[in-house]
Amino acid sequence: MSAILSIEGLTVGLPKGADRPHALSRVTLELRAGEILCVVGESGSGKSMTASAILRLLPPNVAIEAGRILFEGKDLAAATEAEMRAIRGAGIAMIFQEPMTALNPLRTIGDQIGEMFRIHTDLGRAETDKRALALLEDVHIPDPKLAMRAYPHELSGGQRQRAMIAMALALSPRVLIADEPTTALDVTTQAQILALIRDLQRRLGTAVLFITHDFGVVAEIADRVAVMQHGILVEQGEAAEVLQRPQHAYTQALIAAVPPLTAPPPRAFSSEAILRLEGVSKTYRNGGFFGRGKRVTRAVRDVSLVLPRGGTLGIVGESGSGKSTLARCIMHLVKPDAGVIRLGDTDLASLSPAQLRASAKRIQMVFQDPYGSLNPRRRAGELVAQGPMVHGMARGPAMARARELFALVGLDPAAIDRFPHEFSGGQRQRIGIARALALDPEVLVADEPVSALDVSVQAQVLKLLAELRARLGLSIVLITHDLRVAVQVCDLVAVMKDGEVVEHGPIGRVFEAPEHEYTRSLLASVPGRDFALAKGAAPLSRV
Amino acid sequence: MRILSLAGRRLAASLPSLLIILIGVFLLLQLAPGDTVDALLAQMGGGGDAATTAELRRFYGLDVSVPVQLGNYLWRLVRLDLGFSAIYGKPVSTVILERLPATLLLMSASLSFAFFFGLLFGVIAARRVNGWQDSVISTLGLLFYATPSFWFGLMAIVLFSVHLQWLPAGGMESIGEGFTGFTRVMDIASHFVLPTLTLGLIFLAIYLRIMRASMLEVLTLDFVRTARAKGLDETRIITRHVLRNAMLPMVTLIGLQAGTMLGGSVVVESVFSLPGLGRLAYEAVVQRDLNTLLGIVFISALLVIAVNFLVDLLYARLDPRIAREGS
Amino acid sequence: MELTRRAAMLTSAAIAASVNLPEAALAQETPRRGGVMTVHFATEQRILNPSLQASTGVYIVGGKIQEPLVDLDAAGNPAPCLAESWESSADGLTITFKLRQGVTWHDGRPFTSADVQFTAMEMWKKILNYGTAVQLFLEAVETPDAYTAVFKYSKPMPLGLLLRALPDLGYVSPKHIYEGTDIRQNPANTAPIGTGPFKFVQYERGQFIIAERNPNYWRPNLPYLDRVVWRVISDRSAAAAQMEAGQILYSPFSSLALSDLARLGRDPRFEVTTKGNEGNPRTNTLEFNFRNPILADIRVRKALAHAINIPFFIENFLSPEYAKLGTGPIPSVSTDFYPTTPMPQYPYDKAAAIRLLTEAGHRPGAGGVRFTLRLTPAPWGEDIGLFSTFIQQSLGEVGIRVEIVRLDAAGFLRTVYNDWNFDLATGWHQYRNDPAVSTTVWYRTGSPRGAPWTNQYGVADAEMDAIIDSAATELDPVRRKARYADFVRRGNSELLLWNPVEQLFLSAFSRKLRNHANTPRWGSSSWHDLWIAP
Amino acid sequence: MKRFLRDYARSPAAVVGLLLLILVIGMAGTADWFFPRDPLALAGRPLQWPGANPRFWLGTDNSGRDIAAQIFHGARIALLIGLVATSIAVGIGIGIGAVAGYYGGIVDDVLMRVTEAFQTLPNFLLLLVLVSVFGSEMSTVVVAIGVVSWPAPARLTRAEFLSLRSREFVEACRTLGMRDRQIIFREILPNALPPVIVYASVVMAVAILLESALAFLRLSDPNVASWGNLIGLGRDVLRVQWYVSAIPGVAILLTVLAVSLVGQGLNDALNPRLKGR
Repeated sequence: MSAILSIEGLTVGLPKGADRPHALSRVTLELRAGEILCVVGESGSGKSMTASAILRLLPPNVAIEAGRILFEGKDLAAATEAEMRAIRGAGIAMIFQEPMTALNPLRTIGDQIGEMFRIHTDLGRAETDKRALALLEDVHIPDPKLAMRAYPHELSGGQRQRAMIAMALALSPRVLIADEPTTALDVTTQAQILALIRDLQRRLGTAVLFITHDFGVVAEIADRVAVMQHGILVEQGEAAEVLQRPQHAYTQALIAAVPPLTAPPPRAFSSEAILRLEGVSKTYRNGGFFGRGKRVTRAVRDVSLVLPRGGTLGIVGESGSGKSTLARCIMHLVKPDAGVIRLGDTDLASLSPAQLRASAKRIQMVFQDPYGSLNPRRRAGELVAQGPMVHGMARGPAMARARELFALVGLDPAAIDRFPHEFSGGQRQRIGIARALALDPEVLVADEPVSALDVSVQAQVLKLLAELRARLGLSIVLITHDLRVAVQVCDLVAVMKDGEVVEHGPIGRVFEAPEHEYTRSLLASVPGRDFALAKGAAPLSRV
Repeated sequence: MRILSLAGRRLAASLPSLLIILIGVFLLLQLAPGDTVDALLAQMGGGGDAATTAELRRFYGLDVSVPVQLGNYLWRLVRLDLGFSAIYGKPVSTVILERLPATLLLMSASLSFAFFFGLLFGVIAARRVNGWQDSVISTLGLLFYATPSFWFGLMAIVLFSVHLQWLPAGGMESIGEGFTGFTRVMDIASHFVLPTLTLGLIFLAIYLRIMRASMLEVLTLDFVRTARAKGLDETRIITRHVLRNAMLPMVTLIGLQAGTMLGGSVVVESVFSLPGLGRLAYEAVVQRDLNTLLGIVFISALLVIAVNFLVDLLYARLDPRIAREGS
Repeated sequence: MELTRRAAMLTSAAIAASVNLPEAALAQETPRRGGVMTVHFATEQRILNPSLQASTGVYIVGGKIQEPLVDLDAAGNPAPCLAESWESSADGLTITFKLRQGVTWHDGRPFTSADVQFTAMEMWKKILNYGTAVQLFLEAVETPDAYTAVFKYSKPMPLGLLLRALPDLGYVSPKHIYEGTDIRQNPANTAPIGTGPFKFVQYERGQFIIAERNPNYWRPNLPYLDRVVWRVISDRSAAAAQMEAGQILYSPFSSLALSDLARLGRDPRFEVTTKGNEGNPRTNTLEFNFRNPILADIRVRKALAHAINIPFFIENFLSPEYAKLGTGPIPSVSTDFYPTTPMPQYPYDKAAAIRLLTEAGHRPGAGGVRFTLRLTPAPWGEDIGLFSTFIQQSLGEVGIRVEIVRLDAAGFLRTVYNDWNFDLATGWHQYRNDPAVSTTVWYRTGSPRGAPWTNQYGVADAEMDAIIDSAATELDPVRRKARYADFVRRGNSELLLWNPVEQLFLSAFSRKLRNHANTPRWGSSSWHDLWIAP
Repeated sequence: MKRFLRDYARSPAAVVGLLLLILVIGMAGTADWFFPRDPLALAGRPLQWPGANPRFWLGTDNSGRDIAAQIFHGARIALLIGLVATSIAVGIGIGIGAVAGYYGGIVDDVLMRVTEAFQTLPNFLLLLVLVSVFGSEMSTVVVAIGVVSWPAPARLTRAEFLSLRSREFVEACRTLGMRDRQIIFREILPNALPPVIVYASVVMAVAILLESALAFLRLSDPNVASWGNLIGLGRDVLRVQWYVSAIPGVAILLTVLAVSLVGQGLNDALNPRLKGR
């Protein structure tokens, strides 16, 4: 197979003052006709920059310094802007990570797809519309005629990405660059989009350069793999070869960090309930003044769950399933409409505001976003010491406690004087955990604690949680969308869909013999499932 | 029909604000030194004896307690009666209707002027960001913004009316010339050139700054990258994708600033002696003509609400996300 | 040769014009018919009917449409208008007017004594400002026939006083329009119907008023003009610009900025003069609040007067052309009443001022300030603003800190004349032909609280009150004049009120106008003989 | 801090603005030294052209006062008006915006109705009413300007609070059991402040312009040497002695320009996201 696109010694410079001189340094890569090449790497590895460089859509102040990008014999690195315009869309098309923002919100889908024809061909209006409609049918959008006239916000995430794909394939380009096209999607939708891309690629013979951070996705779709780290291509080869026998240490570490999908043997914990939810419901009414644009969302419906002392309860669901609202109900950040939440023997709803503030010591939360959950204007130590100080501890002892906690979560106690932005994402999440632990809580509610982190960091943070659980005798509620995360640390799992718990039970049972249809489809959609199952690595949670 | 119900809802939502304003201004003016009869006496030049002033106070309903006056006023308002103007000796609605055209003309002309050139210059500045065009436009914008409008108006009169004699110094049209049809339109237009510039410049400066910032913001959005990846050239990216998105904040701003513009017309109308609402308001305050002032407050609040309603409609046309949500 | 002679004639004509004798011009030229008179209308009025409101702002419009019983001639003497003749009974209780015959209202109805009776009883006596005071003792108007009106008074009414009052306070309105209506809300108040040389056509608020020639005017073949247009221009500089652009021909009553008037006066196209305004003199006032113990001390009042350099003020801020040193409440143009003997005066003398202040026990404190006074200037008239600043500056020199309290018209009247919440006030005293009309009220006690331009100063002077009362009912002109000299003397020596500047209004005319400014109240008059040269 | 200064100094416009502002502050500071006499005192014959008399290098106004002295002393008034009125407006705005944005719901509804009422009523009209009711002393004028200018900062603060209150660090504070007052003022406010501070420069510029417009209509305090008063006074002699209005007009223009440029410079330096634009 001949290379359709070959990158030779591509070096892209970063502006002065960046953390490294080159975004890409001497990257050499080959995309062959009819194959899917996955470029894998963690954030900052330069994988997206590679995609931008090919189409010469680099941000300002970033420029190609050396190397060639050969596409059908032409060096794109040296092409004029007009030549590039002719190639973009027609020769090489691209789809992006976030289909909501990648589509113009003010123009219809049909219009935006039709624009491809208007730029690159002389087709008439009727013919343009006909072709756009055919494309939407090709990508299996439900009701393509309606989708033609729809605006981006009227489609679901998966439909938008289908529309993006239809647009990219409008002129049957030789190469399709897909930049993390499924990262923003739910796991079931991701599986469908991956299937669609593979199907279309087979049918049309387009070469696909697929950029991802997820080895599960790689295992699912790739013919060949290229692994990048800090702007350097560290390894490339056939997919099976790289996955089974990674050569480079970085690749090995990445693959090792891919979580397994088998439940570990059950763990012993007390039968006494520390947290009990009975018939909890929460409905949002989006009522404007004088009933303008009123909408009712039943976020949580009649949920009853029990967390045993010392146990870990996973709550799994896709976006919009109500799992985060449930977590906020437990924390009393949101007041449930109905139902009882008991912490030990206390009904939280019966407490006065002052008592509620006092009971905050017993139950604490770890948040999803390591950037947003720390006040950027306070020093790390202060953030951790704040809790004890609110509950009456003097500043001196509170800061000493913060230092201890820093050591406990694996941070340098000397770092308490630094500001949050001086830490990495994983470190910040550790600060968040330290803050939650500062009040010696009995229950820890962790809302997607690792979903914003790179795979290798995810594993470390989960390991920390498991360690702390063992050392401090914590009971944990873990909210996650990722079954692979839940399986690593949870004893019990509850699967939520549209505000309801559709299935719950011990994790081993739910994973091995799912009873509900939805649970089964969730499990089936995990990318690289076979690979993960086969991997069967040593479970982390048993430390 | 949907527009009507939208308008109705908008009005209903504005009612509390309107009520707060009317009652607030009413009570505030009770604290003012002197009432409309005092102002009348000043106009007469004296000689009114105690009996006639008491008679006048009774005539204007000023002899009853404040809550009763307020109640009377609100009750009349419910029946859409704005009352009788003490100073002008006519129903307030008539007085306001006579003054409305000049203000509407001034406001719409200034708004169009500011909007059009703000848009144009904002786009040029954003396209040539940090180039000399950008520097010139941004500097001019800042200068316009910093210029007191009445001062600009006075200096414009000195230059264009007094020294160059190109444009009339004030008034709404030439009186007694008997112009009709097209010549009358041109005559009125020539009277509105300087006032429009004077009132519009500061808004031009604001719009151009917003437009420039908004363009630069939109240019960094993902869909612009998509458009580039599709092979669009820069001009078409601007016209087809960026412009409409970038206009949204500017459109919002128009609604927010309708009140400010009306306030600015007080000064401009007084510089150019235009018979408009702004000057009427000033006179009503000075003459303690409570009914007229409240009438103006009422009408200008309606005007602001109407402008906001139009802005909403425009916004809904520009942004499909709002249109579907609103209904 | 021929050419030279013509040039010489032109030159002499130009000289004659610049010397500007209207009589001379009149003698040489034949009146031209037609043309539009455009007038600067600075402050819009609530009503235009001069039977209901006596102010120059109304006369400037309504005086062309409606007419009074009596007018003033060029020399300032009462002249027949709607009344052809008049006589008073010996006891001064009955005054009989013979009315002009053949006069019709603009709507075609005849003018009769019933109109005079209705206007006098329902308007002058009940509504018209100053009219209500002048006609206080009017009991009835009898109409023995259609052209005779007999005024019956319960106390003697000096004929001279009535005749001097009637040009301003004697405008007649049509009974058939007003009878049986609410007079204050009658539509004719803003669309007046009269007997005058011009008929009302249109009033656009904030823009203009138009009146056109009355073809049935009782003076044969008059007026000359086709129309009069009043342009509403509240901004003074805009008005000056329009004057220069030829868009207005006449700006009355000092409505332009003083600097613009000075400039236009130097421009050969315009004439800026006090002529035609002799009937409307005014004095600038400095009013003292006697409730403030500092000001109740006459030494302090005298010190204030001595501290202010009036000649300097007139020389540098106003102009000797229209302003001069005031000598008392009766201005020098009022030849009938101006005192012939010198009255007590307080010329500029800083040393005397300081001495008087020290005598009164006011020594300089911190920063050289003896005490602080609040000065409330009236908001009308550019010269009042300048004068208040000048007072502030002058008194500062002798250690009196002055805080200017700026108020609008309603606030000024309420604060000074009703709330008495001031130390010093400054404004205008308008003299209206006879001291009894609008001058003595500034000194006489007993005006109800809140009556503007009356004695609200917290001072009662029994001698002053006696002088005023005896003068008002004195029928003999010579003795009246003597009583008013006593009035000025008493007012000046006690310094109840200070009248430091005497002014006439300035008019700006286009040089094209003819027969303008030919009576002492020309701006208010009917303009029946006004014409415009090409 | 050092980086902030460096970022600020990168923009020539911002530096020019700062220099102008320093000039104005310098004028305010040295007014008593250069012109020890009361600037409102009679200095000489009125209406002397600039340069005509070496004693008055900017001439005299129509009340015979030294224009240069009034410009120098007026700088104090302008800065005073700007600072005090802005503090009032921003203070009220932050208070109302913070409470409305943090609590939402009915509190937000009520407060926003009031804010809307203030925005619906043309602010200059309200200012006219306030000044004619409460008089035109400088303190009244300044407070009135502050009172009519708060809605915009309030909306801005509210918007910031609306976006910040759902941020996880705020939820974290609540889960720690913090009191609302502490969360609003100690945790959220410091994060919401930078855009409000930048906007304060706009409020300050508008405050100076508002006072001058009032003075132009002769509704400001005649006992202080404000630039607006001088323009209003000069209006009477505009046709010939236009310098009386023109000179203070330029002073206002430059001051407002300085404040705006400094505000924009602050904005660019505080928002690194916009760097390089």
